[in-house]
Amino acid sequence: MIPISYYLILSAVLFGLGVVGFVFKRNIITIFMAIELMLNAVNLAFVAFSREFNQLDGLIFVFFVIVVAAAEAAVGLAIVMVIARNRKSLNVEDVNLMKF
Amino acid sequence: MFILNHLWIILALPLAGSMLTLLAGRHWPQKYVNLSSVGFVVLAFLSYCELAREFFSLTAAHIPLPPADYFTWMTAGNFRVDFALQVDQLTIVMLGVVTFVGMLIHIYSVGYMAHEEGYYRFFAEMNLFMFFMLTLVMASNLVLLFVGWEGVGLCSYLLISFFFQKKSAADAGKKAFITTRIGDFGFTIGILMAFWTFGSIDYKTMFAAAANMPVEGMHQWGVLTSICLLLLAGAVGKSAQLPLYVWLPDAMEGPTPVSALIHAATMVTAGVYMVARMNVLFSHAPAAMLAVAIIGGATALYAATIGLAQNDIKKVLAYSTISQLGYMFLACGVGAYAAGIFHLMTHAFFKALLFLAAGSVIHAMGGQQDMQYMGGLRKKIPWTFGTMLVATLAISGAPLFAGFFSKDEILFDAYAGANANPILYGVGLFAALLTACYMFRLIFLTFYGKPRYDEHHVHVHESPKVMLVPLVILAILSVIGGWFVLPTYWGGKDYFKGFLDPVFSGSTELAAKLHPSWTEPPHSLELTMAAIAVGVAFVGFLIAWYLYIRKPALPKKLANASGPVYTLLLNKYYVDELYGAVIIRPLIWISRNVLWKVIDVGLIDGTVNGVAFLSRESGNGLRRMQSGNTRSYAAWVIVGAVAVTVFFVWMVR
Amino acid sequence: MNIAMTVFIACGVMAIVGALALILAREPVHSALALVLVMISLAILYLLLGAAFIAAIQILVYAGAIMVLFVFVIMLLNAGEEVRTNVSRLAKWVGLPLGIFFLAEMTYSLFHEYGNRAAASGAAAPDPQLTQQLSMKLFTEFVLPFELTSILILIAVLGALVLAKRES
Amino acid sequence: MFPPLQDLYRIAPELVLCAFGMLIMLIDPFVAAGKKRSMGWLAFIGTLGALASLRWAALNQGSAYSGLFRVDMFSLFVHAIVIGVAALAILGSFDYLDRENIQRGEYYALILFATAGMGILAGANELLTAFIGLEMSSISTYILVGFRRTVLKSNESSLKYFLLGSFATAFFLYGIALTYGATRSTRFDVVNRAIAAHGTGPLLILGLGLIFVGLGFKVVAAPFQIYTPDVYEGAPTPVTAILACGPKAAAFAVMLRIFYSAFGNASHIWFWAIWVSAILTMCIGNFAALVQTNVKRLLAYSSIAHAGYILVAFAAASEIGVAAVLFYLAAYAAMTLGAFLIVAHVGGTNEQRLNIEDYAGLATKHPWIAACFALFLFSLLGLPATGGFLGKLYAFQAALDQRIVWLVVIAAINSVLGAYYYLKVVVAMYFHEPNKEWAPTPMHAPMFVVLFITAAATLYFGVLPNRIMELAIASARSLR
Amino acid sequence: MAGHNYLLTVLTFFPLAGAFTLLLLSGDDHVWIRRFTLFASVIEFIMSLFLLRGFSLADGGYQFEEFYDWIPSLHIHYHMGVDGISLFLILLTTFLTPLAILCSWNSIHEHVKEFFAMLLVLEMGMVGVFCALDLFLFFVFWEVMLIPMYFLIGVWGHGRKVYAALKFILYTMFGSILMLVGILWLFHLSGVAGNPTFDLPAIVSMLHNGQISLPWHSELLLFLAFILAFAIKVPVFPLHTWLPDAHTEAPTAGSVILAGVLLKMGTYGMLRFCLPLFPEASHRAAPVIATLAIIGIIYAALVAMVQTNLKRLVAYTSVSHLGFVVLGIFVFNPTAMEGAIYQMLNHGVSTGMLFLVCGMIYDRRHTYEFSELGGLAKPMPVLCAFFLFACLSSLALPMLNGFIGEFMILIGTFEHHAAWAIWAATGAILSAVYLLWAYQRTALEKVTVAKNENLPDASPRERLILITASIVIVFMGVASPLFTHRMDATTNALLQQVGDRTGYAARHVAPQAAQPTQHELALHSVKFERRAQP
Repeated sequence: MIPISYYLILSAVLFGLGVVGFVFKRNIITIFMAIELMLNAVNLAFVAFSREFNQLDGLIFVFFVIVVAAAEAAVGLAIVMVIARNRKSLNVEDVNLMKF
Repeated sequence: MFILNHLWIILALPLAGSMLTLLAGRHWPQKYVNLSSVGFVVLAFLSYCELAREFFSLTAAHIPLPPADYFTWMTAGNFRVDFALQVDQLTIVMLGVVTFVGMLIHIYSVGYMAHEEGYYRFFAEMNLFMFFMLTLVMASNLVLLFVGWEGVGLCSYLLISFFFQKKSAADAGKKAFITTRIGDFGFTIGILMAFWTFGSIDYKTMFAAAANMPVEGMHQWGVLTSICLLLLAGAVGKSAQLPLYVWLPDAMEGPTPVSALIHAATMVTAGVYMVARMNVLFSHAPAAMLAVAIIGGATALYAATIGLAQNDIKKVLAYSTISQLGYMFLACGVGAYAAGIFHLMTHAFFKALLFLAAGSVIHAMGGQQDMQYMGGLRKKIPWTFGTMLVATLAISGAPLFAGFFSKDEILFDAYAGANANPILYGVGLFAALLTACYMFRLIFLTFYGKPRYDEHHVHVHESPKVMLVPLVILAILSVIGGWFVLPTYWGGKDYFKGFLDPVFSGSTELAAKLHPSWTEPPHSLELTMAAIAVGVAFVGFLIAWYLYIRKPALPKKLANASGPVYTLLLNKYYVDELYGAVIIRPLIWISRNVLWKVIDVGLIDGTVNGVAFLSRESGNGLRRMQSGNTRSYAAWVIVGAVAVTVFFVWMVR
Repeated sequence: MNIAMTVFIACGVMAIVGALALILAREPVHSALALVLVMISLAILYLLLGAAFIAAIQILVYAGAIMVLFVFVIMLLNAGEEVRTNVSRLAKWVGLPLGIFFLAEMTYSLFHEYGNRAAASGAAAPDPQLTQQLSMKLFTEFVLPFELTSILILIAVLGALVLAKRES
Repeated sequence: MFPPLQDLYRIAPELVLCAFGMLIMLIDPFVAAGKKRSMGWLAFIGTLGALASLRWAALNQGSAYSGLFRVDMFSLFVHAIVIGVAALAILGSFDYLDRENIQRGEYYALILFATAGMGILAGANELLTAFIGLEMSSISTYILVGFRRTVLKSNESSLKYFLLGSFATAFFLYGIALTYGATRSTRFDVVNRAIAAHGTGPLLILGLGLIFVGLGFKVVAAPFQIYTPDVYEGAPTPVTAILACGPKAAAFAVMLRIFYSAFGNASHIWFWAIWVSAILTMCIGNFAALVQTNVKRLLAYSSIAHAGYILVAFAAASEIGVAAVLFYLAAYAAMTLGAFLIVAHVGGTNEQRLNIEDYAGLATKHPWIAACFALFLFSLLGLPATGGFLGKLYAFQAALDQRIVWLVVIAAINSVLGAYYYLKVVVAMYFHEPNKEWAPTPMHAPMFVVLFITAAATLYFGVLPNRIMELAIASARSLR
Repeated sequence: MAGHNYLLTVLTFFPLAGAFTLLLLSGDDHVWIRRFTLFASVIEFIMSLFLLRGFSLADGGYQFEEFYDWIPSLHIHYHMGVDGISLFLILLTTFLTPLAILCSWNSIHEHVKEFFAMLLVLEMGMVGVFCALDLFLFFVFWEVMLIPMYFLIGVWGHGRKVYAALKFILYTMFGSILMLVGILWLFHLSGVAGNPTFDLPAIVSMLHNGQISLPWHSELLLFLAFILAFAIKVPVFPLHTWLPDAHTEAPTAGSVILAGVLLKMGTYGMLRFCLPLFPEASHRAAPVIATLAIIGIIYAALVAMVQTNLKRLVAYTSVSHLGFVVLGIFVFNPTAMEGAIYQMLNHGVSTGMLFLVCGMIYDRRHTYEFSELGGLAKPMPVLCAFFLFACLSSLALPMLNGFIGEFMILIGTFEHHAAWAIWAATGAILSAVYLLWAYQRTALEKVTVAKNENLPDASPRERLILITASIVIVFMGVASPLFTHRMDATTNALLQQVGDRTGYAARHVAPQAAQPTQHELALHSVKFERRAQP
């Protein structure tokens, strides 16, 4: 018997780790992975809730989230490639032409 | 009754003259200018004569005449000023002096100013002056009087700085206007207070109200006292009394006719006129009366002392004017309004004469004003000398001359009048001595002794007829001008006083009521007083004679001997310098270096610019937030997220 | 202490370890593999929650497609070892601490819910109808978002096309 | 329970937009490189069609697709704004794209898709639908922002926008999850009822907070405004124009819906967040703008400031408040679009001329452009007889109506700050002598039309705003 | 609605139409442009004279009213109307504008068309401000009018013109934005009272019959919000530093309008809004404001005295003179108030004329520094004569306009606060000092700078301008009742309003009707008597 809240806490932890990862990582690609991690955390929460309510809606949401994640991934990686191509660097901190 | 019903004509004439001359005169030949300006003044005088005739023909029942109300000049709320003129005995006298002397001086100026540029300007301004002076005299309420009051001030400003390219002239004009303005400040407040007290500034209403008010004792400072003192401030400024007299000597920068008309005969006497006009108020405020008397006496003495040491012929006359005005104030101060006005009239004659004669001298000397470079002119300009001598006798109070009667009357009232004051009498007497002294000093220095000027360069010549005629006429008047009162010496009635009585009766009766102990002095006293006065004047004459005819070298020695005293007198007690050091320069310094530089630019504007600067700086600070680094941005987002969630979860609930 | 719980704990730990590895690994590839680990463990948890279908697409789409894409890009750009620059002091001194605080806060406030959410859920047997019901719902009730996602994919394709295409 | 046909009418605008988008994608390969502008015209026609179809949708108001989507005055109003913005932006892009030679069909297709996404946002009545709408508009704008692929700045802003955007989205999503967990549904009405019934538990509040983060990012509410200046500066100027008007409007719309109709009963919770955020937003925007020398960036900051003013109206949490927000969005769209497009025009090739000095003496060279720009700036500054003024006035009035006095006072003082930096540009245009010689690209008809329309609209909103206000109020009413 | 005519609307928007025609008509023939503008403004002036014809003295309320819905959903109306206060201010505006146009005949060389268009737009704004009776409408005109002024200073000014222009507009906007908040708050209150409106008379009446109950502190806040805007505009003492800069850098026409009309908007606003809307607060704040006004009178006079720049000096005199006006407003006495209104007009004409003369000197010498001037009366006597005349009218010489206003204010003030009156009166001395000194430094003494030796004297055009102004000055100095009678009804009504809530009326508003009539009777009898005499 596993209380739902365990799942929730797990998802919270994962989400938090995603957030931390976002600020911690420098490599654009891995930063993007951190975002994916956050999305996964969200999915976990959805599934857990749908399980709790015996609803399918949660699962549907997960489905959509995955699709959106895929779309984002496609576009995001394209952007990353453009950047890498023009800058020869994947360090996010080098990307600072515009400031103030 | 034509003029009586159309008083405005007397005003309109000089005004028309001035406007005409001012607008058209620029390109006119001089004779047109004379026609338009002098002509109108002559007309004004004639219409005055007609007015006087009509006035005398009136039966006592019709006097006082109601003021002729032409239009409402100001009205707002319960405040209302009408442009209303009035005629009564006092006005008649003043009008006479103004129009007549004015006319003579205009005529004189035709000759005197002939060679000056801005001829038309001069006459236009003179006419304008006449207009305002007449307004002042005929006004039937305080504000209208103030109109004339300021107007003549303006004209005096314009005429003093007539030679505006001379710095001294420009300064003198400004000084005159501003100094009188300081007095007018008091005057204005006085008017405000009067309106506040009486609810109106019409003479009729004011005097009626004041007459029913209790007399304020010497030590209880009431509203009337305040009003009177405030008005007095104005008078002090206008009539060059202590401590605001400083502008008058400088005013001699103006052309001599101006000095004669404005700064001797008419404008400067406005203060006296005003006090006399307000006699009802003053007699209800003994404290103010005393103030008037003291100021008058002090000024009379003070100015006379300075007069002793001056070398500029016009300056001497200027100080003597101040001193004589002091006499008039003294008179008013002791309640002898009639005497004051009487002296005002005679003084107008002989002082105008003195100035004109002096002008003729200067004219003859080609602009030289310093008596140290004159002397022995007696033969060369006999007419001038003769008339000037007459005037001098008159002013020093030689028996049977105009000045004798008026001055004698003042001294008499000071000694034996209702509110007599021996000290003031003494002062007056001493001043009389000094007067005789410095006047004869002037005569001796100018006309006697050896010429002290370079006779090859200066070609002394008698002035043209147009200048001499007025001199002669005035000379005659300086002799006979005082004979109204002759009968008093054999116990007859005083016609002048009698004529003015309706105006002053209220005050005189009141004075009598206030001093029940006082009784009409015996006739014998009158004669003795006169004798004393003459004696004193004669002593003055003797001193002058001894110093300047008998022992011409003595004055120098005396001067050196008396050292500081003499320099003090020569430099007019350094009063100008004092004012400069104590008031004017500090004020300017503070205004420039504190108010403007520090407060305005530094403090206020500094704050404004400071605020601008600060906001720009905070802008610079805030834009640092946009470091351009994505990780920092992420950090900001997290900050926001944490803030929001923490706020929601722990603050709100 | 039944099997379910054991599995849960195991996967949970695995997921967290994976997440940490993702963060700490310097090599992008390692991070990628760590993320795959997380996904797989999550997939198992989905099964545990009785959402077999979701578990399946989690493996297929996520671990299968998306992560492969990632690894592919990493290879393509041969992204080397991560350089831990610290240009942004803000991220180091504010971002990280607050991030960790955020983690803690979320966890705590979900703990807070524990009391009124005791609703237990055992390891449910995979329900054969699930997929069918899911698709029914998807094509009736949620047809609009479904169609929209298709547009979304279209946009993504377009974007990739626009951005990544080499200049001709 | 397959959705009825009528639902198609209700999403007609989106259908039209997407249809044209795909059409363009299909035709584009067959169009010669020189002829790409025709795609633009096609897209423009598409937007016009969408606008026309609004009428159709208006005739079938009500909720569609089992209540995931809602067509009411509110959504129609916002639709009108975003589609109008798209239309004008398309017209305004022609010259620019030629100049930068990135004249490609995808550009227009993406604009259409983005607009469709905004439309969905405006009408969404359910969190996940909203989320997908949001993603549609976001992802396409990520791409548009980076459309000048060879330009580093463009890449950079694209990257920043993308990373931070998806970061925020993740928050938003987690917020949705928690809300779902708290109320067992993501439908606004259900959520609303749930709150009414059980009040707000920590899950819900947390969810609300995270949703605020996600949406705050889109409506550039401080401190989530952070990305705005960089992104706006780097993006192709016409895209910046769209960014400043379209997505913002849509995001505000959905935020209104979520906060008013879903979390309306929790307004006591989010009010203060909005209050603080409004002040921060205004102050950051205005103060930072004071010291800008780059007009594009300056306008970016000013758009932050304006988001702040809109939040002031938002804080009112009343019918007038909603009306004020909508009116402000409309007026703001008109003037900002115009301003940015002028910046695009003056910027010249490769956007070299973005500094204030580059505007020196514009008035003598191009009196009309200068006049229009001045008009837009005055409107942004909020001088009477312009839309900006009415917008501010309405916003302040709405806030005061709820007795939110101090917020209004601060906003008012802020708006004076605006005078300084907007006028700096005016000063340059009118008071400075042209420093360097510059032959601007001739202005073509489309651009001219756009300027004319935006200027006219700005004045119309300022002088005869009644019609629009009535519409806004009606929309506000339809939003329960 | 008294008489459904559109005079005010026409008056307000005719200049705007003129400006547009000017801008739209292509071609850059300066002569033609000037003539057209002058023509338009003169037509405007003539039309404004019709106000006098239709104006009824008895009516203390608004006349020529126009009332239409403008933005119903915000309850904003298009409400215009004039009363005794605004009537002459409108005339002043329409009178000064042609003069301003004439005086910039030859002194503007670049962007001529825009310049004159701006002047016309400005006129529109000013007339609008004086006509508007709807708070919103008023605010619109109030702000709109800033723009042309801003451009006038910024484009056609000299020296640090941009700084001055920016300072001017920022200062003013800062003040007015808070007023906007105040206006909105009033609107909110009226809404609470059940009749939301921006309409001034409506709100005033609601305030007075207690429909809107305003707690003391919020009334004070509102009052401050309004008074700040107006005080900056006037400007009252510590808020005045924008004025010298704006004036010094502005072109002549700008200064004339600025000093002549714009400053009056502040005092007008006090009369029109602060007093009727917030009587309580006005009464309580009066001492403070009066004190500031008096400080302003003396302080500005002293600062003016030591200026080294002619125009800057004149600018400071404005601060001093407007101090009198503010004082007159805040003693709540019919005499003082009419004096204040009258003084607004006087200051408009006199200071306007001073600036005109300054401008003419500038056209010749391109400097305002005293060190560069001096002795000008020699080369150009006529111009200097007019200069002196302007100075005299500005230093309140009796029989010229300045005196009447100042004196009424003093009289009225003295009745309640002798001390204020006395302090204020010192301003009269100082004004003599700085003006005569300025005149001396400009016109008198020897010509020091060679350039000044033979400057041309006033041209016919300039004479026309100056003579017109002078005639008005004298006329106003002599025939003041023609003006004040048209103010009586309004001022009394206003004072009733302001008074009755705090019970000041009894003490302040003296019975008007009775006293003059008695006087008339007295007069007739006198005339009769005189005729009766043989």
